[in-house]
Amino acid sequence: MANADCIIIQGSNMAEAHPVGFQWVMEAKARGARIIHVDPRFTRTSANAHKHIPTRAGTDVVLLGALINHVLSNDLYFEDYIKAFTNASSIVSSDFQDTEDLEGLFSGFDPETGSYDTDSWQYSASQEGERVGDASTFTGRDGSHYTSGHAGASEAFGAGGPPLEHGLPERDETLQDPHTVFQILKRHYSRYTPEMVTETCGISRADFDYLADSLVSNSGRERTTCFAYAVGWTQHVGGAQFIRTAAILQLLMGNVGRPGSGIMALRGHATIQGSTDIPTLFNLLPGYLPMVSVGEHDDFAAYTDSIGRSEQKGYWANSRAYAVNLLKAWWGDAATAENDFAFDYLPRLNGPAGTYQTLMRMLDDGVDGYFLLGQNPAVGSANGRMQRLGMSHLKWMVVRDFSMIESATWWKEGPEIDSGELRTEDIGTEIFFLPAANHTEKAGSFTQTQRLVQWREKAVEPPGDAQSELEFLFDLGNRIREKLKDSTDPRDRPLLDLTWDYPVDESGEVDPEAVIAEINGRFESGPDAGKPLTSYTQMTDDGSTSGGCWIYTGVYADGINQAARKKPRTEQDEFAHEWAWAWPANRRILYNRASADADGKPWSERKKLMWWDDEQKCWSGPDVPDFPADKDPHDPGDTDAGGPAALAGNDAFIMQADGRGWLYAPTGLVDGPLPTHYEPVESAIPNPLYPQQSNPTRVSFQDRHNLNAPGTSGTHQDVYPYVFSTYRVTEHHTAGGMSRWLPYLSELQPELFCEISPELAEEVGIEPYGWATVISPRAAIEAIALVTERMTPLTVAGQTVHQIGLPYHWAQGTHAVVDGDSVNDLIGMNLDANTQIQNSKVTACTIRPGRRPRGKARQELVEQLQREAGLTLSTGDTRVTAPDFPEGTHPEDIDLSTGETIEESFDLPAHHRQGPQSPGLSEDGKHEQGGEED
Amino acid sequence: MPRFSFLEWPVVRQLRDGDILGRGTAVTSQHTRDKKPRTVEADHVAHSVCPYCAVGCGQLVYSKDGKVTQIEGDPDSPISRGRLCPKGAASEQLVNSPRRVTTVRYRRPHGTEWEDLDLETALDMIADRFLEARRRHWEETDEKGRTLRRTMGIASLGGATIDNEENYLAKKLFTAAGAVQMENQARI
Amino acid sequence: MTHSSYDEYRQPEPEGGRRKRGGGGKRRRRSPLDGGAGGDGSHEMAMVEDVEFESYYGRPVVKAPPWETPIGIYLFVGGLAGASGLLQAGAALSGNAELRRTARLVAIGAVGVGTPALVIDLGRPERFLHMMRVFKVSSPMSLGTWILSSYATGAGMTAANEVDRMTGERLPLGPLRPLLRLAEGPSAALQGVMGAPLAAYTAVLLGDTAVPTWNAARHGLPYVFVSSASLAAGGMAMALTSRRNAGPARLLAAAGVVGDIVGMHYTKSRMHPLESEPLEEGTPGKLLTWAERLAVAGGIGTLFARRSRTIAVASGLALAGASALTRFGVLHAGHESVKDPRRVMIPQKDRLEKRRAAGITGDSITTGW
Amino acid sequence: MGLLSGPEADPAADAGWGHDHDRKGFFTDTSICIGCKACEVACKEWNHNPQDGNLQIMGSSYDNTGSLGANTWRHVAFVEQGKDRIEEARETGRKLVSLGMPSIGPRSGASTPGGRPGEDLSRADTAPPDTPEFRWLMSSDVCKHCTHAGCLDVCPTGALFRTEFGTVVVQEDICNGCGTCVGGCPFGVIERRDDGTVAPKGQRGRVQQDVPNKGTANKCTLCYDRLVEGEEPACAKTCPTTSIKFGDHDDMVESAHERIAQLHEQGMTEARLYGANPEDGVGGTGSVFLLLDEPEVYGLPPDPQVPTKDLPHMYRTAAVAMGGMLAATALAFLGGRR
Repeated sequence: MANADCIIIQGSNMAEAHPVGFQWVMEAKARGARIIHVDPRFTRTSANAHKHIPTRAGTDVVLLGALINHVLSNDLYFEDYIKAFTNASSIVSSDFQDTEDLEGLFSGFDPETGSYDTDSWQYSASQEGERVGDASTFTGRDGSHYTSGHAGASEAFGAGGPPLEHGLPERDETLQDPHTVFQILKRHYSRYTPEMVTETCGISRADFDYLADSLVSNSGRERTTCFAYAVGWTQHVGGAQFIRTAAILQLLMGNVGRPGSGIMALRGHATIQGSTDIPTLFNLLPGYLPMVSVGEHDDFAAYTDSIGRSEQKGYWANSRAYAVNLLKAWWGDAATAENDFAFDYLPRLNGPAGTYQTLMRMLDDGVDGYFLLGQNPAVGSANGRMQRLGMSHLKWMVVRDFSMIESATWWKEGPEIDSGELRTEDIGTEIFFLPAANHTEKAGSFTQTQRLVQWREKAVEPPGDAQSELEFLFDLGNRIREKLKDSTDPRDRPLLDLTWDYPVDESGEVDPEAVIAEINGRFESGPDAGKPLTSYTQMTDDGSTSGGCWIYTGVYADGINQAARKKPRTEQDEFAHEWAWAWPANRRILYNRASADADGKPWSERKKLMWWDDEQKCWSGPDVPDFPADKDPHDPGDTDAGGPAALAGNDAFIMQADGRGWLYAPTGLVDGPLPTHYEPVESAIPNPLYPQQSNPTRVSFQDRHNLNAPGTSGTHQDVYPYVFSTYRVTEHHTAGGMSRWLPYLSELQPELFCEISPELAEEVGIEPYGWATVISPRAAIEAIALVTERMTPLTVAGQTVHQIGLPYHWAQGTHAVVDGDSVNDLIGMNLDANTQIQNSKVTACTIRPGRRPRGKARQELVEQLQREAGLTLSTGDTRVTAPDFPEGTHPEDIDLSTGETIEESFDLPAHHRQGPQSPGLSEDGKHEQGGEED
Repeated sequence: MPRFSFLEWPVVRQLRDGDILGRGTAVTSQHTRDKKPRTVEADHVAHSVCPYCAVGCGQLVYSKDGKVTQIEGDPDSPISRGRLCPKGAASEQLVNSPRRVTTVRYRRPHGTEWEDLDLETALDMIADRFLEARRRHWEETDEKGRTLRRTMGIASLGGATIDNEENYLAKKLFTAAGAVQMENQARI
Repeated sequence: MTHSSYDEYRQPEPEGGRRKRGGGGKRRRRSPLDGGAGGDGSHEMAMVEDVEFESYYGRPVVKAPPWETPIGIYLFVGGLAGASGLLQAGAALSGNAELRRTARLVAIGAVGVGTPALVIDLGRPERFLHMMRVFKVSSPMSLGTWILSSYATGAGMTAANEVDRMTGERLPLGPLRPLLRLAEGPSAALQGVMGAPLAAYTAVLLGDTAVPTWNAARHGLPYVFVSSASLAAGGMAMALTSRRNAGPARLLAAAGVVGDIVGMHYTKSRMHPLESEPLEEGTPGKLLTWAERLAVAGGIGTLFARRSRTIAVASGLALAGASALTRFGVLHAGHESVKDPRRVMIPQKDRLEKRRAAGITGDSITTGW
Repeated sequence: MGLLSGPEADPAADAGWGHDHDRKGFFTDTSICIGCKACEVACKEWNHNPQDGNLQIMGSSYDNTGSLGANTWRHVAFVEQGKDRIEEARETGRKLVSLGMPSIGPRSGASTPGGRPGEDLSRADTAPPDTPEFRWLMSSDVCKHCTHAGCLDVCPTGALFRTEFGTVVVQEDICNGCGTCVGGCPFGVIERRDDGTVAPKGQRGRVQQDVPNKGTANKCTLCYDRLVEGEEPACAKTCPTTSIKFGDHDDMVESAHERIAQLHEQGMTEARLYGANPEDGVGGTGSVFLLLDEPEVYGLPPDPQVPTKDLPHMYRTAAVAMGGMLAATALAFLGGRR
């Protein structure tokens, strides 16, 4: 990042959330780079940027789309780059219909299921019946050279998306064919004008021009621009598409795979990257292999073909090897070629099983036990109230943490105890609080946001009963296996056959190095049997090698823990290849082939990174080439061979089935091949671009505790006239479990506050640093008001939009040094269909001066407003507003406006989940509604 | 307090040491002269990584007699160059916080207070409950008769400060047990 | 600012409002009447002219030493002791045994009260002896310590002699009695020599701080303090001595009253209005007003004290009270002056501007280069 | 030797340390401070200073520790300003530049100031960056480690001393908490640590920290106990953006001059240095700051003078007063004989 000439930070408050990472921005600034911060709030990031551009939360696609339109219509894109490395010239099926044609929807939408059939989005194949798809873990969804994508995509495509058949799309190198990606892109974004930006985002023409000029003048051969984003983009319905928009823009400007370029995902947790690489996510297996889905993956071949067919280009062609190695690592000798390497041991999904779906199941008493491993959902998850209510339905739960977090104490001192909704004596949940070892008390690896796997040495022994998760899980596995050892039930075979014989030290503790060695993989047979693999290219699909996570292969190369390398930075170059280990293959900049032109020459001396050395016949440069090291830039690729051999010399995007950076994503996304602006669910602003108001594929949950504000529907928009965003501040960490217990952090930000503009304060009569109560359709909280010019009211579509800022670190309890109301109680559960990540950045609310009511009156206030607004279970849950589409079926409605008591008016099933949910794929490739039925 | 020695009396040293105004050398105490950073006194220094955000700043963890005495940035790290944010800088308190709970706590169903519980017993109870929940909510097939072989009785939600190795074991164990409802912070 | 009926759930508010409010931005103060609206609102603000003013949320810029009531007492009794030291020396030289005895007993009483007061006010009283580690000419407190301890030594010896004599040599001194008598002369001299420094050093102690009112008073405060000491010692001696022998005490007290009043006016005249204001307003202002009234009353009393013991006692006590009030007034005025950053910022800006206007531009802490 | 004010090349030597030590100091460049407060935390963590305040929002933007004091030795100020004030800051900065270097000039120490005397900023005037509508200033304050340290000179126990690094440090085993130093500091830095400063929230009796060194004066030591082993202070080490720089005082002053010249070239005339002038009222500070507005805005005094600067004068005044007192006494006895 320090090499960038312009850094656009959007959807991130980098200086506050990642202060140490921000040093590189400041360094770039000191070197003369221009820093621009686009954000609803003026934050500490804005304070250090050259310019802060206030915007309306949730409208990023409009702004970025307008930049795309700007560079396309003024021929300001990097032509040589896009011709060489992107799919601009690829021709898309003539069946494809754009939002231009369908009032904001793409072709293939099924209003019954609320999902798309993506058939018409495909490339037009050179031969009938062949389609080319994305196989990328790394760029399919966001095009970033840093990020590996967020946890997610629809559960059906772990790796990045079907289908992955062999073949090359038709191309028109002149980019003139109306069905080329380039022309589609031009048409799609033609609506996204600077005027539309003013109208939608509230950004002035002058600010837009400044941004556009900064980007354009800092892109090209000599210069690069870098984007940085964080949860300001992901935590939206449509968040994945926000990132895609930036990816398209960056590809058009040639800002991918080059020094100081790209889109930097700023992730919020020590190893959140690692926990998607080696996921504890319902839809993924290690290495971005998908979990098995019933119907779609009925046998092993179907499973691996859905990830990557052996005939296709690039590294996903070897998906079978990756899967075999994983199965072999888990089930050892029980995994044989005969039993498809124990493929049947894997459980099957038939719909999403994410944390919010699990919550709904909890409320139905469908879940008995819940493990919380260092997580505080009572505070950190959307609709914290429902989380706590859900936990009260459990039979038991295990909370592993350092201190008495609110998810462990909700039964005793949660807000619902205060209000009388729950009575401690009535709650049957059995709770085990197990003290956890912290990062100094165990060895292990974290994977940071740039995919660097860093090993931590153990400093001291954990105190008292504290254990590492490794210890706990190993012990739990041992106990379970011991208790089942005489079982003959076939369902217990996967547990009993599991490779679980990790070496332990004298005190019985398992050696984490043994686990990372298993993740790395080894030769199972042959002359090198037992030796660690050095690269995933050594993985075979015949069971002679094993490896728990193929992308991590190499981390234990030569039997040395490469992640533990700590060669000082002063003794190596800026890439510091001998500091820890980055997956894949210790590569520091992904797609760095694109740092050289089609002929393999650097685009410019200034932005030189990797180049083709014609004498040595190899790629050379300071980084590890992200390309077959000896593939000549002019190599046409052996398309019959499949896999890496099929890559042409300029197929820089080696994980894509066509080797190209995707301006247009024919697969991999469930809500459209091109990012499109939809208004946030509760937005009161009519979508200025299309009749289709909101993302039609969003995942929602209809429940009396999860009502939506009316948004543009209904007649009582004035009940929740404002919107708020949640965020974090430097001084705290997420739900506070690791910061509210520390005096040195607590004193720095001791109380929950809300940030409001002087205009809003005036409007509702709130005094600076006085109390304010924020009420959403879900809950009411109180906060100290910081009345500040850092918040700017925007004029959008003739309306004044007031945005409120609310950090979410506080919660009610008596154990932390500081407490406060939990902001996430306000947020409804509306998820991005691609990632299942909830929206937390745009929520409707109202704000009043003074403190909130206590006890029962608190929820009564919430319900009073619900009635005033006339909310029903389906309010704001209308999927299709484009007039050409028939409405989907409506769930049963209830009338809250009658003023009945809450018990009476909610004399209904506690929740109602008939609404469309994230689609799963059935065998015929059609999307169908997700599995859970009420 | 050390025994009084006339020659070491600062008033005398003021006259003796060329620090007539008593500003420097004349007035130092033995305690001051013996000052050493506690990093020097540590008997072990571990190379670690900050547990907060995903920047992955290097930390040096100093400990003495099995207790962490100081945590500061690792200047060797190419990522952080020895710098830490306030959270990273406060992480010594995370380790030694007086509010930290280090024993097992148990709340029985309908109980109103926490109780103590032996770790061994707790782990065994959890294993029993795990198997019971797994059994109760086992789904062998879906409504169309297609194999699911999974349980919906157990769910897990992990933070993102769980090591890769730990996540790996968790995924391995839960998947083998058929427990598919596994999520972590990455989605939150 | 109660907005909702639930505001009662607010945590108890500390004195002066829960939140120290006040903008970081520009403030204009227009009249003395809007005092209390700014700063932390915890005290009256009195006013100078309409002045533009920047500060950091109205927070104090400098801090006052944590000197509370014991130090106020010490300032008073220290002065009392100091001037009594002079009185006893004069009385000894002039052979006024009664006045000598009174002065010595007052002195030892004052030292006996003052020294513990000093110790009590320390953050770590057990380390009182650390005061004797060094001898620092740059530190009025250090010098004061040595002055006080020398003085106390002398006062102890002279008082012991007096007590011994008053008790008819019944103290069990044995062979030490001749030594005690031998030391009486030098001790009286020491007490006399240290008397004036003891009375004066506290003025330097206060002046040698960054506390605006004290620091600005440095040009005149020593005069006030020695005068206040004189009137107190004179007054006490006058009250406790027979009219016949109290002549010098009355004169000293009268001189003290004149010096005190003139000195205070002179002191204020050298101060920036914002710096002298705390001496005139608020609680310290009241204390000082009453100090002046008592001093005047006591001073007038001295003129008639020769005639009536009652008047002597009354005016003596009035003078002692005046001195005590003066000390507390000055002490608290200093504390008051740090609360409002204007008293620091504006006089400093003014003097900087004045120097710049005079062509001295090189000594600013803020530089554009 | 033995000066109470004015330029002073080597304060350590003046305190008996000889000349073979380099004076150490900070240069805090507030133009690159991101307000993360890592310095506050790293400082407290290293020095085991207790938590401050009553755990309530103080009403000063994001600043909830208020000011420097016994427990907070690094303090980050947050100031929100609108356009008018920004323009005013630019204007006052421009005036400062036009004052130029002092005619008497620093005789020693500050080596090569980056700015040019009486620099004509008419050029900068024409091309300043567009005045933004709003700005948010952040600045990490710390003990100034003055060349002429009021706290040190008034300390009666020798607890405060000048180290071999030219810094000013309290010896916690010596200080008896007399509090004289508190008034001696023209910047309001040093403070006595009292028991009452640690107030747990509410009546719940939450974190009760051990409070070391109760009753003694406390302030930044410039991490004396780290410097003795050649380590840098905790705050400077942790600062993510190098807003806090640590090094030889001469180098710090020089880089401050270079930085200010650089900013002025970019048209940022609001930038100015604080404490880099050895002719100022404290002989220049060991901790030099680059500010973007007048010092008052950050809670810094505009013209601090070390009180001991006037001490000789005060002693003279006192001597006169004592003389008067003696004379009055003498006259009283002479007159009293009547």
